[in-house]
Amino acid sequence: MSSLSATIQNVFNEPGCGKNANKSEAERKKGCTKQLQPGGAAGGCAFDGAKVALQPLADVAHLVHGPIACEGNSWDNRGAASSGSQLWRTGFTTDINETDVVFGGEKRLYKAIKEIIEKYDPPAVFVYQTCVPAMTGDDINAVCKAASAKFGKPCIPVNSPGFVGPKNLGNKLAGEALLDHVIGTVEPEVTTPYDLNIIGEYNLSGELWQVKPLFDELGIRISACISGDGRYKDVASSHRARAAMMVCSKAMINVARKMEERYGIPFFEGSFYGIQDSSDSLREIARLLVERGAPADLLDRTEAVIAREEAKAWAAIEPFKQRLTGKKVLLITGGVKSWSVVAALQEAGMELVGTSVKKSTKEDKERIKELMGQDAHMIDDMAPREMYKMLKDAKADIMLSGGKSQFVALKAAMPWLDINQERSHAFMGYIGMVKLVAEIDKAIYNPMWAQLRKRAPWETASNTWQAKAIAQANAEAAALAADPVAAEAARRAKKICHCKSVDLGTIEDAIKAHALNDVAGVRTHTNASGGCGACAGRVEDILARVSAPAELLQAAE
Amino acid sequence: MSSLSATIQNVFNEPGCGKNANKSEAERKKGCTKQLQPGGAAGGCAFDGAKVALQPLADVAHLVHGPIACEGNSWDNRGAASSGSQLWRTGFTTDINETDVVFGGEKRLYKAIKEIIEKYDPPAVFVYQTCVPAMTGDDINAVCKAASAKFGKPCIPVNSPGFVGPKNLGNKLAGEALLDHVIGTVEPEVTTPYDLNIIGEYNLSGELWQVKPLFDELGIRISACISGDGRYKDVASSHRARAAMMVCSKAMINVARKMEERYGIPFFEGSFYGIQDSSDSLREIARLLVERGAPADLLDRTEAVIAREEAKAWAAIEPFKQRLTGKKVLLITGGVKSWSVVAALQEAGMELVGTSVKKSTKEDKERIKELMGQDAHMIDDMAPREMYKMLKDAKADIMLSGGKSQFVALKAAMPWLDINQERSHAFMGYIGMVKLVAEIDKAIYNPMWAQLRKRAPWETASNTWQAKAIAQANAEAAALAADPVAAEAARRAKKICHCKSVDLGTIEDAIKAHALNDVAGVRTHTNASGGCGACAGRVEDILARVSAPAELLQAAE
Amino acid sequence: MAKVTIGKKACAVNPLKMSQPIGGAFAFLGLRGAMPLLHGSQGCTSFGLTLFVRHFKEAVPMQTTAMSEVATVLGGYENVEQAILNIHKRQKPEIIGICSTGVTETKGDDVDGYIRLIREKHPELASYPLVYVSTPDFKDAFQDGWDKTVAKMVEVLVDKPTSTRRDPARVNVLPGCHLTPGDIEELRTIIEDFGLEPSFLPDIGGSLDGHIPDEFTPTTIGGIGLEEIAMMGSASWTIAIGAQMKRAAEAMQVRTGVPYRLFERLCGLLPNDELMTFLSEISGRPVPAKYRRQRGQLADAMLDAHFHIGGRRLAIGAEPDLLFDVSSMLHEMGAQVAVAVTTTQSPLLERMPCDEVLIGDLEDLENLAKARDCALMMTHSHGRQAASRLKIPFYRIGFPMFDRLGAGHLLTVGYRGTRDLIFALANLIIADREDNHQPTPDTWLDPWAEAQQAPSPDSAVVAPLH
Amino acid sequence: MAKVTIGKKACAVNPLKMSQPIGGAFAFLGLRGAMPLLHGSQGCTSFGLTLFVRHFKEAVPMQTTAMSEVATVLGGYENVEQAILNIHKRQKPEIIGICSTGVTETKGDDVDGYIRLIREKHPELASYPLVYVSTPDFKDAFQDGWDKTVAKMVEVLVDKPTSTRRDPARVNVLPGCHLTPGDIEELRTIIEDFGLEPSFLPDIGGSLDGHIPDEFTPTTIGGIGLEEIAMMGSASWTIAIGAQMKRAAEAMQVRTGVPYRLFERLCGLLPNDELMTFLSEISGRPVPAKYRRQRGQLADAMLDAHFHIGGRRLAIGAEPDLLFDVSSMLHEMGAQVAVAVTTTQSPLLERMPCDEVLIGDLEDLENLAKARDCALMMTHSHGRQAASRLKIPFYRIGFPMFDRLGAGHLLTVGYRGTRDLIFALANLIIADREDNHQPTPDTWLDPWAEAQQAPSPDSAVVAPLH
Repeated sequence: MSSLSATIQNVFNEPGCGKNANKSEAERKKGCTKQLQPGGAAGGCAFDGAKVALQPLADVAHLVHGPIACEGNSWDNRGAASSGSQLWRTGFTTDINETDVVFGGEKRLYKAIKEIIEKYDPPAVFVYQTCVPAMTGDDINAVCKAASAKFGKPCIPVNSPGFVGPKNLGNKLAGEALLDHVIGTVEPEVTTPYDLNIIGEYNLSGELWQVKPLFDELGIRISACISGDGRYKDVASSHRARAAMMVCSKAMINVARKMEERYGIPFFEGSFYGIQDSSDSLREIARLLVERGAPADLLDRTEAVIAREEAKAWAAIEPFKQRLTGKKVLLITGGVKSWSVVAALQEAGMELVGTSVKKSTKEDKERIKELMGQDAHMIDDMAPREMYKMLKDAKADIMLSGGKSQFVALKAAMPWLDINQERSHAFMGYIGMVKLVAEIDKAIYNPMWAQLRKRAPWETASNTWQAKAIAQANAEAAALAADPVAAEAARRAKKICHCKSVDLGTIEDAIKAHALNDVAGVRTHTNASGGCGACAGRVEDILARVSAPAELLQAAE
Repeated sequence: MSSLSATIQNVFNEPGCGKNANKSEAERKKGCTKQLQPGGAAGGCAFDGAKVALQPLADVAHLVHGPIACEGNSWDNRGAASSGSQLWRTGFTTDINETDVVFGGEKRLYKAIKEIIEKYDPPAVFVYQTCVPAMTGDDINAVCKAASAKFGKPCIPVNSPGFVGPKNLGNKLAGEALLDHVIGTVEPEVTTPYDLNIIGEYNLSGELWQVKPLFDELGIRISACISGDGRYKDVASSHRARAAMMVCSKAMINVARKMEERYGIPFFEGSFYGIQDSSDSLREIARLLVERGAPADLLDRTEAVIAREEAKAWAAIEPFKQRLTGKKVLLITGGVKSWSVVAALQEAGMELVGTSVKKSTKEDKERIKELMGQDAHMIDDMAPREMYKMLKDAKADIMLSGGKSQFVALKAAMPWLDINQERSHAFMGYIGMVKLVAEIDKAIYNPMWAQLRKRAPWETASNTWQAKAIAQANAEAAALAADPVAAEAARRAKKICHCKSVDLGTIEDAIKAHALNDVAGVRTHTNASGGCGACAGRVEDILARVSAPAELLQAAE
Repeated sequence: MAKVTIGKKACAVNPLKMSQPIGGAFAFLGLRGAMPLLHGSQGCTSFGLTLFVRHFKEAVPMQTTAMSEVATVLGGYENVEQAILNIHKRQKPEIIGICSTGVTETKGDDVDGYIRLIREKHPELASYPLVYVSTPDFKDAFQDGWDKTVAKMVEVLVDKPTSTRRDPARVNVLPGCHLTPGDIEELRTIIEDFGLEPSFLPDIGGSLDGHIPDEFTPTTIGGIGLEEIAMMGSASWTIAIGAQMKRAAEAMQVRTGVPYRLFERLCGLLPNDELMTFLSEISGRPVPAKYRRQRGQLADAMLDAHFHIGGRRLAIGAEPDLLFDVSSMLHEMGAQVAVAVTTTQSPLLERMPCDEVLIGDLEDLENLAKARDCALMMTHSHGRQAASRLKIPFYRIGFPMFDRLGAGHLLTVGYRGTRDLIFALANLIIADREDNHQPTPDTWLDPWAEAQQAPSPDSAVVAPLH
Repeated sequence: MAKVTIGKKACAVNPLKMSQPIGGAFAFLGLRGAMPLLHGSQGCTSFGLTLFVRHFKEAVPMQTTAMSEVATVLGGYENVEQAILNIHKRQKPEIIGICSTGVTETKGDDVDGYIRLIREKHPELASYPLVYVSTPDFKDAFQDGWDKTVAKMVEVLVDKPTSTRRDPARVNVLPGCHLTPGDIEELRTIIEDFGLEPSFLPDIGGSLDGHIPDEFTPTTIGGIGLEEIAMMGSASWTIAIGAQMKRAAEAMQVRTGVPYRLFERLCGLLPNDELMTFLSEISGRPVPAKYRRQRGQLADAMLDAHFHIGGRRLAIGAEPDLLFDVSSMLHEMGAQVAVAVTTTQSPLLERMPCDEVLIGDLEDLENLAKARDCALMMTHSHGRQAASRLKIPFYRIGFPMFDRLGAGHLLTVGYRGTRDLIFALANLIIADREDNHQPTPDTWLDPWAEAQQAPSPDSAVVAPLH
């Protein structure tokens, strides 16, 4: 087993991963590499994930070993912010050619490292492996080792070629590279009882700086942020921090957990999206630091800051209430954001008419129900046309989502706000949440929408494309309503597991036929949830709905 | 006689003016106000001239008392440069309305001065009179006096409403305002034996700074530049300078002469256009300063600087020789520039195929002949179409002129370089002349011209507009050649005096009929040269040609 | 409804306004073979001439009656007569357009009377096209000079129709002075694409679009010809663009009975929808596919750009029609027109999409933009100093634009023109953010101060629409 | 004749180049109802997709065969099959365009063979339009991917003509990948104005011009339809734009006998004169008045702008055809193309209007621009960092342009496009002079050093013309 395979296996065993907790030992070994469906996949590869996770390390050179596609098509495309060195925004690639493919590219890679060190003298060079040299057998670990020795400068191999899996696997492989080659390699010059690591935060749009002034006020020192506005030396010496916050994305849970294992740094999962979450995170940080020896007054000081900031935030949101009360928000995002921002929106008077749960965990869903009630409209994946109909039916006033769905909303003349990675606004901490509310206000009240919803002069009421889309959807619905067989077929055709392309009917049939009562059983019989595992929640819902009544039915019979 | 009339009369009496020297006492009293021809005039008014002359004074507020046209249509349109305050670029105007016209605008003017002083606190406010308030009788002298007293800040009336005459009269009226109200009102804090005034230089494109480093090197101090990059205090205390250079434009000869009269400051007319002129001017400055008490070594030091700079300039021009030798230049400009730049162009190998003499003095013409030979092609005013034909006939490679004729040259796809006021390049001193040669090289060798001279696809060789223009001109010439009567009529129809619209035939007839032998006689009989006097030179040429042979003829008979 | 404020200062600082005689002269520049003649001292003409030359980068014909002090006092008959005779003899224009100035209006020259006398005295001028407009400098502004002049052209140059039959394909267009030659060309193409034949009065698109002329001529090159103007009474419709043109459109209706439709704006989605609908109705033709696509492109541009333009506070200084057009479009994109400064009265002022409109100058624009923390300034080239002092991006609109090339080709009308303007503004804002507003560790040091500056939810400007 | 240098560095820094599979995929985006499919790991597609989405600000269809490590080793037949089946079933495109990538080329997947097998195995796909192009990442560049793909489209999708009769009105246009949707629309209008009916292959003008679509569709919206492509053999002429398109034009000629005319450039006065002449000849119609005026406007723009552009040293980085087009135009305006960096080989390189062309990256562009004291940088958006470090104005050309709006509407072709480009560049230079190069008392403290920097009269670039 190659070292890469071992690393991947290692990542699969991650006990800190909520998804893994649902799997048997054997299943865990199969790994969580999403088995992507040819012709039906989207999203980045493992290389992309590794680069995304590490690139915000601002002062190192990130060298991509591969053909031009991997770096040439993607460099300098992230909105992370650095307070100093901009070297991270420099694109370095070996841009391998046919000769390198045939005869191997290790020599070119070595020379490339040399050139970089000579010209840019970074504190370290991160070398990213990609598919083609992985296939031709270029050993980047060996090259990095030789280069480190020769040039006296850490050269860090990041073994995460695209084809080993999806982006989130790449995030974790990046973490492994840090654990193996960086963290703990340098001793810090000073340490304090207030030293904190932040893991999995990329400082997009500089939003860490929305929170950092509060840390500064409390005397909490960020030993290392991995990796937003990060510096090589800080990360290398981050093993002496007293506590860590793992930002909820889970992208680097392996880093947090292994640092706890190896260096005894306790961590918690937290978020600075939303007022309550911000307060919770501050509290948790203070608690962990005090537990690890910081003076106990930190707790009180933290509470005082929280009280002040919450009061200011709610006061700042207050004036928007009158304008936003009753406005309906559709939230299409992932993980914690599906509920963490809800409280602030509700406080500003808004109503959540739906939230996506495609990437949500069970706990996420519980929180949603808690906040939005049992009737919370939880949305799985949906096609653009369906989304449009949903927007119209739900009479939403605005959609908050990531860039992927923006064009659907915008082309439908719906106010839309980016709350995912590509956004140019910073929404973290207390001020960030106020900014979010203000931006929603701005988007909803933009007079443009009224114009864009008007018909073009050549359109009659019935031939607008919106009308046509709605009419088509309605016609389909009517046809289904009139034809129960077709309706049932359509219901059963709903895709549950996207990785393995398993539909609802197949799962229902399997549950009934084999009297299944857990996800593992469904997986065995239908292959559903055999990919990324994200649909496990959906399968559980089906199990709850189908198997229980089936038993009742049997009992009744 | 109003004070304005007196001032104008005063200006007419200017003994320093070369043109005046040609006039009788009575004629001089008639003044040199160009009697403009309705429907046939061009150029600015006296107000324009006054503003142009004073506006480069950078730290004062220039307030225009009049309707919006005078300032609103013209502000911030000059390329003078300031090394500090930019207040001179701020447009101030009373923008008088109908009420002010009916009831008088003095109150508004007074308030305007007050507002300016309160908001901008300039060292002085210059108040420009314009036609409308001059007609309605607003007394700006009185207002300025009252305001000066009230606000303890010099308010300088510049009495030069547009309708009193052309731009060049305005220049001189501006000078009178300085003489009456500014110069000599403040004593300088320090004086040195090297203090020099520069008069009539506007620092367009910052070109004074092309020469100033040489002054600095020689220890020569510019007490005041009137008015380029000028400061109120410097001008007010400029009466203590040891010598003055009057820049050849003659715009402010009255200032130079009266400062000599009043304060004993000797002056010379000089120019920094051209290498020889630059050297001559430096020499003259040194000579005057030494005469006034500066240590004599200044002369040697000046010669050393001149020798060094000339050598560098000629060396810098040298490499252009190969490329520019034989290139033909047409020079359409006024005054000294018609010959002062010629030497440098010739040194770079270029050939002057024509130079305009419309505004040239007799001495200017002598210099031209000296430089270009007796056959020098001296050009009077010409119509655009004629200019085009001339360009073609002379096979010129480039035209140097002011902005006015640029469109003719450019539309004819002729390289053209602005050497007048609107230019963005600085051409003063030694480096300026090299820059001029370099710019000529750049213009001539621009590959664009070849393209622009090509025919459009829909044009045949004979239907290009250029061909048509040439053909028309040729046809006219041929028609005239075939018809001696018409040719003679055309020859005689040539306008000699533009102010009074007198043609060649009329003048010839008068000379012959009355056996005239001087300009005054011609003026008496034909009114020619009764306006601005610029055509006196042309009339002299005609006298030389017509009257002499006539006498010879008589003698021969 | 905007509050209209008239500046109270005795001293205008950094004028926004230009004088009405040159607005009138500008209108004459849109006639073929014309020579504008300002009745005043020579500076009145030379300043105006310089403005036009620097804006269009073209030789521009314009003459003066060259009034001297004495002539001004005695009255300008002789100067007017001599000027007309000289111009008629030398430049041989097809028409001379005469505008008065402050000097001659102060004296009270009766130029209409002069012209009658001149025609009597010089039979060769009896029916020579001479159009005179009274345009004192000390009243009104550039835009007023244009609109008065066009109305006068209609009254003097358009023949009364001899029959009631109208040509259904012919359309008169009376464009405001805020349209560029590029705008005129765009409108010409649009109207022609509906199979209609437009006559533009004036037609600066034909005369000042910066082409290389076929010959040297001392008068205007291109522009609408007198015979075409004379025939305008036989058109089926008049389209007037900008509220300023109502006067001329009504003059046309009174004189010829041709009905008119006034388009106050042609920048923005809905105004162009209205234009398309109108052209489709009067031509009986469907809207060409080209414009259907362009509408989609504009809508898409609005969506792309609203993230950047929405919520921005803008300071705009322009003459009333241009101010209304551009600020309405930007308001409709969610921008806040926080400062609006204009030059002269107009029925539009109260309908400006902002709280207050000030008849003022660029000092006002600058001070208000600073006080109200505006993110972008739009005005003519003279705003450059103010924008640079405030360190905010600057977009040049209106006349004059002397410090950049291509003024004549700027486009704001039509779906395409609106689209390009929106992109240009959004890109300016994006560039400014990149250059000057990147987040730093200090950005949120005092976050609640920044929160105060967030677009006030109480702003009367951004009213809810649903 | 320019010297062609190939960079010798082991490490490309700040790449100028993008990969050829996405160039190929881009070509498929110009077909109606198409789905481009990259045969590789999913990152190959997602990076390309992100580039297009950020450039055009549109949802863009693009799929992946999602090769895993295991599949890569075993060969990608199953993935190709499954991808085609899935796409065919779900998105139901009219055509699937497949490009290989580095991974699958390294393994040596025989995709043509796969497709034969798939067609055999799945009768419903027997004649389903599937076009495959081999485009390994480790060879060539974006432009090559496009040109190979278009050539392949011609070979696979154009019917062999059954008769020798040609439709005199029909013209094929094969545009290079350096043309924007706006360029395509401009060319369409120009060609149609001669009464000709153009078919653009590909037609990104129809698909990526940023309009709002009539319906939600998971494939391309707009673009040329398959039936129109099939009929291209009956056209009378093929117009190829950019040297890259010679391959496709020759393929068309070989397959259908349609003669072609290659226009290497369409930016600049003379190239457009040639286009006009050609269109006039093949249509038998005179050049429309509109273009006569536009030519005059361009000539005038050149005159106005040459004062600012002439003599400037420029640094330009772009793919060969775009580099040749823009740098030739600027050279003809008197600019010095002091630095030219490109991505890939082309017969044009030796003919670039400069001393040297480097196949290199943006680090080279930056270093050379600094060494040669360039006054302006032109390249794609990734040049922003370099220009900002050098503090020189930056003009975005080519793909990608992700940090500004309106990339799809930029225009460089035609008289009008050239005119607008020239104005934009001149205005950038003017603004830079105003902001950063105003004369000060210190400007000429060391004048002779500055004189040395004056454009060298010995420059081989600026050769005398007469």
